[in-house]
Amino acid sequence: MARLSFPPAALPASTEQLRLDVRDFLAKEIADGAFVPRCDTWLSQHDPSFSAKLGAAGFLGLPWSKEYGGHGRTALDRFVVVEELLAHGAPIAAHWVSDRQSGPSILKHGTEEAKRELIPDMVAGKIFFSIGMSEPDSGSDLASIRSTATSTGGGWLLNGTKVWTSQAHNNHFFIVLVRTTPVAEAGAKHAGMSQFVMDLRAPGVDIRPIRTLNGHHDFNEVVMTDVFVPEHYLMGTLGNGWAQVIGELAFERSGPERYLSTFPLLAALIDAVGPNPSDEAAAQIGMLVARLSALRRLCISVAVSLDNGGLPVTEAALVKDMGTRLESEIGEVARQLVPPGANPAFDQLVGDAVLSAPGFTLRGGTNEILRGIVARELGVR
Amino acid sequence: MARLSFPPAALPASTEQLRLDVRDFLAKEIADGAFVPRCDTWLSQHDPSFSAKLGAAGFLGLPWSKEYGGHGRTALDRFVVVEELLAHGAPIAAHWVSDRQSGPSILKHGTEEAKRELIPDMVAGKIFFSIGMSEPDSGSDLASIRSTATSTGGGWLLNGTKVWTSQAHNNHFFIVLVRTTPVAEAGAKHAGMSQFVMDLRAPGVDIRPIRTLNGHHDFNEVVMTDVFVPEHYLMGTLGNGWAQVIGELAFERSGPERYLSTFPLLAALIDAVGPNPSDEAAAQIGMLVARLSALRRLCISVAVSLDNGGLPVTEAALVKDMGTRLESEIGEVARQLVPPGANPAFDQLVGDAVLSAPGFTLRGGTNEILRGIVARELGVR
Amino acid sequence: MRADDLLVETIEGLLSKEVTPERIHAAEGGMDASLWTLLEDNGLTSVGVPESAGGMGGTLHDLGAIVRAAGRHGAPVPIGDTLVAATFLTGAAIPSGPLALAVVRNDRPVIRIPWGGVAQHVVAVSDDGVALHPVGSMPISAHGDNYAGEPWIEVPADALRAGARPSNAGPSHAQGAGAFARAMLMAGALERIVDLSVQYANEREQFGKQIGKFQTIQHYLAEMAGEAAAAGGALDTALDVASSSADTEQHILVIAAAKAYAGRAVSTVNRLAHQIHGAIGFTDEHRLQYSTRRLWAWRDEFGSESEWAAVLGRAVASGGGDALWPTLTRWPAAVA
Amino acid sequence: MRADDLLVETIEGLLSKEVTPERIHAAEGGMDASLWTLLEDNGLTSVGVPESAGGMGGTLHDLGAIVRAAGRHGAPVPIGDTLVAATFLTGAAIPSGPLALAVVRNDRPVIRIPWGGVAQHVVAVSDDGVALHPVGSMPISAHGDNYAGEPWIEVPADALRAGARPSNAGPSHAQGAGAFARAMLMAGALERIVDLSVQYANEREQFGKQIGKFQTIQHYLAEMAGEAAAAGGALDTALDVASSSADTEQHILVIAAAKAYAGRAVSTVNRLAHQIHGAIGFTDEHRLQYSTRRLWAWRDEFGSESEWAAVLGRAVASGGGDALWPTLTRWPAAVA
Repeated sequence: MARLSFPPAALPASTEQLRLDVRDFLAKEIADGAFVPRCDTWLSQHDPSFSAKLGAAGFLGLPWSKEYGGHGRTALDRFVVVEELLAHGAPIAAHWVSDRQSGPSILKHGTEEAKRELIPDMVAGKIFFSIGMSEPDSGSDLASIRSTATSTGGGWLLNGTKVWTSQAHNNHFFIVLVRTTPVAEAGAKHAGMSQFVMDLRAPGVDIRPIRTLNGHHDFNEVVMTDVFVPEHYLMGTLGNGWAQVIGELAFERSGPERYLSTFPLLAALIDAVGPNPSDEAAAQIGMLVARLSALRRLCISVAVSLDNGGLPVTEAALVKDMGTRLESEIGEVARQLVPPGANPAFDQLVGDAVLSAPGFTLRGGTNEILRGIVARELGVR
Repeated sequence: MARLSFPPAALPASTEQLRLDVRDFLAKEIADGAFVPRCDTWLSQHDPSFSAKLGAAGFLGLPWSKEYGGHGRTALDRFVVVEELLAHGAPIAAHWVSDRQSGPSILKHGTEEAKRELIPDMVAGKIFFSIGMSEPDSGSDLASIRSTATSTGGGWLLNGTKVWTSQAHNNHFFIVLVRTTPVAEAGAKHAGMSQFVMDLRAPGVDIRPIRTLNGHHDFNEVVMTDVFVPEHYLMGTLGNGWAQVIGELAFERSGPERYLSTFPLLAALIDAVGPNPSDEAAAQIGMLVARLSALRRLCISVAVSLDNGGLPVTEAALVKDMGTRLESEIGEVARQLVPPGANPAFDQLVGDAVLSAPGFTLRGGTNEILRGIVARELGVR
Repeated sequence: MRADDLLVETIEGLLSKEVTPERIHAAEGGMDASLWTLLEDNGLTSVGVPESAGGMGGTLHDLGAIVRAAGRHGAPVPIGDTLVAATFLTGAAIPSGPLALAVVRNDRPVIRIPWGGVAQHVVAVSDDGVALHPVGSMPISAHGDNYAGEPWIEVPADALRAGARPSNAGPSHAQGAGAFARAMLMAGALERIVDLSVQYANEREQFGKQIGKFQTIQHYLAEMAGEAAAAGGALDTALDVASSSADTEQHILVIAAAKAYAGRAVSTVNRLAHQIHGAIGFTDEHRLQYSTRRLWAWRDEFGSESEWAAVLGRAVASGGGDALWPTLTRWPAAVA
Repeated sequence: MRADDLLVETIEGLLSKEVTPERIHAAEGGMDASLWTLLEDNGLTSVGVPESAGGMGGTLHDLGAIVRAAGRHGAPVPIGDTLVAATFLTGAAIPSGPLALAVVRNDRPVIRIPWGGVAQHVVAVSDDGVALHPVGSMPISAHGDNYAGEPWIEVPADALRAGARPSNAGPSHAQGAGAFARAMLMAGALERIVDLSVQYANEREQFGKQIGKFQTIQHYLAEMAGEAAAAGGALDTALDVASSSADTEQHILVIAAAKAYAGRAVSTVNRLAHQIHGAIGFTDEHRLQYSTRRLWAWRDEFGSESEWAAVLGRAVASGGGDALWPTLTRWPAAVA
């Protein structure tokens, strides 16, 4: 019987000091009024100056090679830093995609020139990236994209439309997945796609806001009309884009941002109910904590497995499904234990959680897609 | 857009006195020690003497024609009586099937001879019926049955195996669905089936217990080997069995037994938590009560619609899906608000509810089947 | 009992025509004044107010049908609050224009008043009785919008208490009336979301087929339809009992059950509707979110589902287990 | 940290061979004495007891692996209770034969002792300390079986307190130890139910195809696998913290989290497993119910999920919101 594997795993002791350093840094920032803890900050709270401070403090690009300006530490060191930033509700949307996936992608697939040009400023928290994946009507069926790149003198011309590119209006680049060979010629739906780094300020780029029901402008539609991309911005092997993207999914799906988005609300809830809750209120809070702790354990197991060269795609899908549901339910429990109207700061966190919740279980693969992945791994099909 | 229809409906005022009469009757029986309230009594608590008392008191066969010994009242009168019996946890398994569906079936489809022979004793609570529907491996796919009846001198010879016939070991008859024309000849999977009344004590009938995980012997396997059934026990039209059975489903699925099976536990829970619960405990109990009240409303709407000649199959499916989940959740809430070990009578009711719960959402059409029926009616397919 | 058929047709026809997504969007942070005027001109803003008091007359079921329709369409006007607030003005002339309802609790120095941002008058119900204040005369200490862009204000409790006429009604009655209006609105919005979701499931294709063909989507829709139907049933029971039962203590319990159920239904229905609609339903341009945001807002106003469930739970706990069934069978009242 | 691989292989191999449905069935109301003897002969009933005290030695993780395996197979012997009860007998000789653990709470005149019906000795932990009683010497006031046919006894608290040797351990520690054993058993049983359900979904056909091809069944299985994995993770964290952290106050919290999570998982996993298995899984002849009945019994013993969640919730509430994250990041302990 196939069974999901979450080998017992723990973060190395070497991460402990780093954790305390980040915590000290954040305590000072909060005390200085640099930010007020919010929910879902990795998507919504874009603060270039805060990201630059993190860069200056050495908290970005941690696992990246020193050769290109990184800190040469481990993915688990980054994991600890990210946990602290999320748990404290710090404004980290500016560098989020850059630090999580664009940097590693460029280091893995990018040209030498691209690495030298981009990575140092990403480590410094000065160049920010978005994601260019989804297209209108592609929905959960990512392979159905229609944007194209055609070869031209010294580079490529990109055309098409990407949607749900978070913070494209505030960021500098995105890594975009496009067709470089038509489906008919490529022979298979997943073949003939390639990845490029694209400058979001280049001529021919039109960025239009997609406003969401929580009142945010986090997302954009990015329309590309003959956008020129230089040759050295091709990522990896021409035509191999799909495999490159899929290889990143476990990284994208397994992070602590999949269960910590509403942690600041949980902490606030504990203060709001006070030190002497009823048995039943205590049980509701305690169960949220038990769930958080259990998912954190699984998430660490996935992170360690990734760090050891494993590719726990299914396990990551499972953690994301469960974690995002927990994120939503924290909002539901909080608003019922503490009625609104008494504490505006608390109400703000509840509002963040409630109105952003639909996104938690849709972004990065809907929970229905994720459960299908898990079921297949379990051996039904 | 198709939408489910639950027109506002209420029980007629004429049922009020009947309700009070049943309530008085039950209060006296409880005071006399005739029974201790239990959960799920309509399946599990088989007490012929109690059923006979109900018959003598005039509470059985209420809507049946006076011509055959019935009381000539309405289906809504029966509804009220059944509500009271269930809510008080009375032992009603003996006459349950007889009163709910076998009597009405015989009155609708049975021969004159069968009506004269059987109905009076059913009204008296002295002849009890079981259901002969499911077969080994038929599962949710009821049309796949393989039992047969073949014509013989003056009657039929029945062969095959029925499973999940509740109380067959204690009851007198069942109404059995069998093939009278092979599928190949009948032309369609649902054609060529017929219904018969069969004496469970006839030669060739072998009744074997199916014990369930709650420790009960409620169900049986009934093996029929050349069982003779007289001609006048044929129900309705030869070959029309499937349509007859389907026509009964709304009646079978919409009754108060689909949300009241664990009501005695809810009443006991209220006493167990006492008059001053915490806000959160009160909220949990209050929400169960709100759900019960809402489902009762919908159930009454279905009952009134049926009484008016409607066939609210989908609405009945919806009420059953929601009601059976509520029955199960009452057990889950109860055991968490009142830890076991303090009150054996309460623990008994919790045990009834917890161990019988898997049956609630399987019997009479699984909840997955029911949700499919509802979705189709909503207009997706 | 049911609402007048002609009235239901009128309000449905009117709102179907008027309440477009564009107009809902434009009204956020305020209200749709021309819709209000149209409703007023049709006499729909004083249904439930006796003709002797200058109203349109009509039953509680008529009132309920209007507010439920407003909820179904997401009508950006304070019709529900106006109609229930007017019921506290017994013997007084009912002013024209939208009313808001202030529940002047004793444990809060400042009272948040839903829809106060666009109402002409506030009906303030305190332990001192009922006061009618022009909003323009109130000291407003804060203002903002609920999740749906319906503007509230906050006013010091003392200012709201001032000038109260003695009344049998107290803050708990006003809380109940506000919750009743929310339960009506919510029953309508829940139905609408089921309709939108069925429609979307039949239109949207993924992986080469309509998503309504996926079993999981079908089961989601069935679950949503069940919750919406049950919330509607709970409301119907509350309308029946509140209009027929002489036992006024039961009124607050059936309202509690209706508001609690509606709130519970929101969790399931909103969650599954957005899951079905995917990313597009999360954008502020899609029709869905006009309904889901309203439900998120309304479930919190005039008491959340847990607060109302606790009201009901405390009542049945104090009555004891044997009293539960007789209580339940008094609702809905048996009628001829 | 993890258990010794050889030990895990040994217990798995042994239980796979011995624990058949027939033997589980036959043992109901008692235990499987020959299985017990086999485990004893293999030294598995004293793992975690130091060799100096006549035990087999081994770590807490070893103990956890044995009990989890027992839970996975539904082994009808009190191996979990015996192993954790022995940890209270510090400095005393450990008697042979099964042990039961009595949590002598001050608020109950009579104490229910799981597995007391087949144990040779009871380890009774009260505020007076720890007492070791031969079961034959106890005044038994009641007896019965839990949902899984594991026999309990009830004994007056005073009789259990008698003869106690002073100890640092009190009833709350014993409650924690019993809950820990249950969390281990439950983690194993949850895994087993996922396996049985996947297997059944691939075998059973309905409407002309394997039921595992239905999307709803697939999603049920994914949800079950998630709950089982998380319960296992919560247990692993408890094992790590309890064996490595010097801060003993944390021990009870991670055990609380593990037992709470396991109990929560039961609701989902048992419900969906039975829904997948249909009628056949509800019969007492099917393998499934040996696991589901155990889980229903175990989730209630030594504190339900709501009781343990409340322990955890009260602890974090008293610490305040800012302390929650530092607490969570202390479990699992960072190790080299």
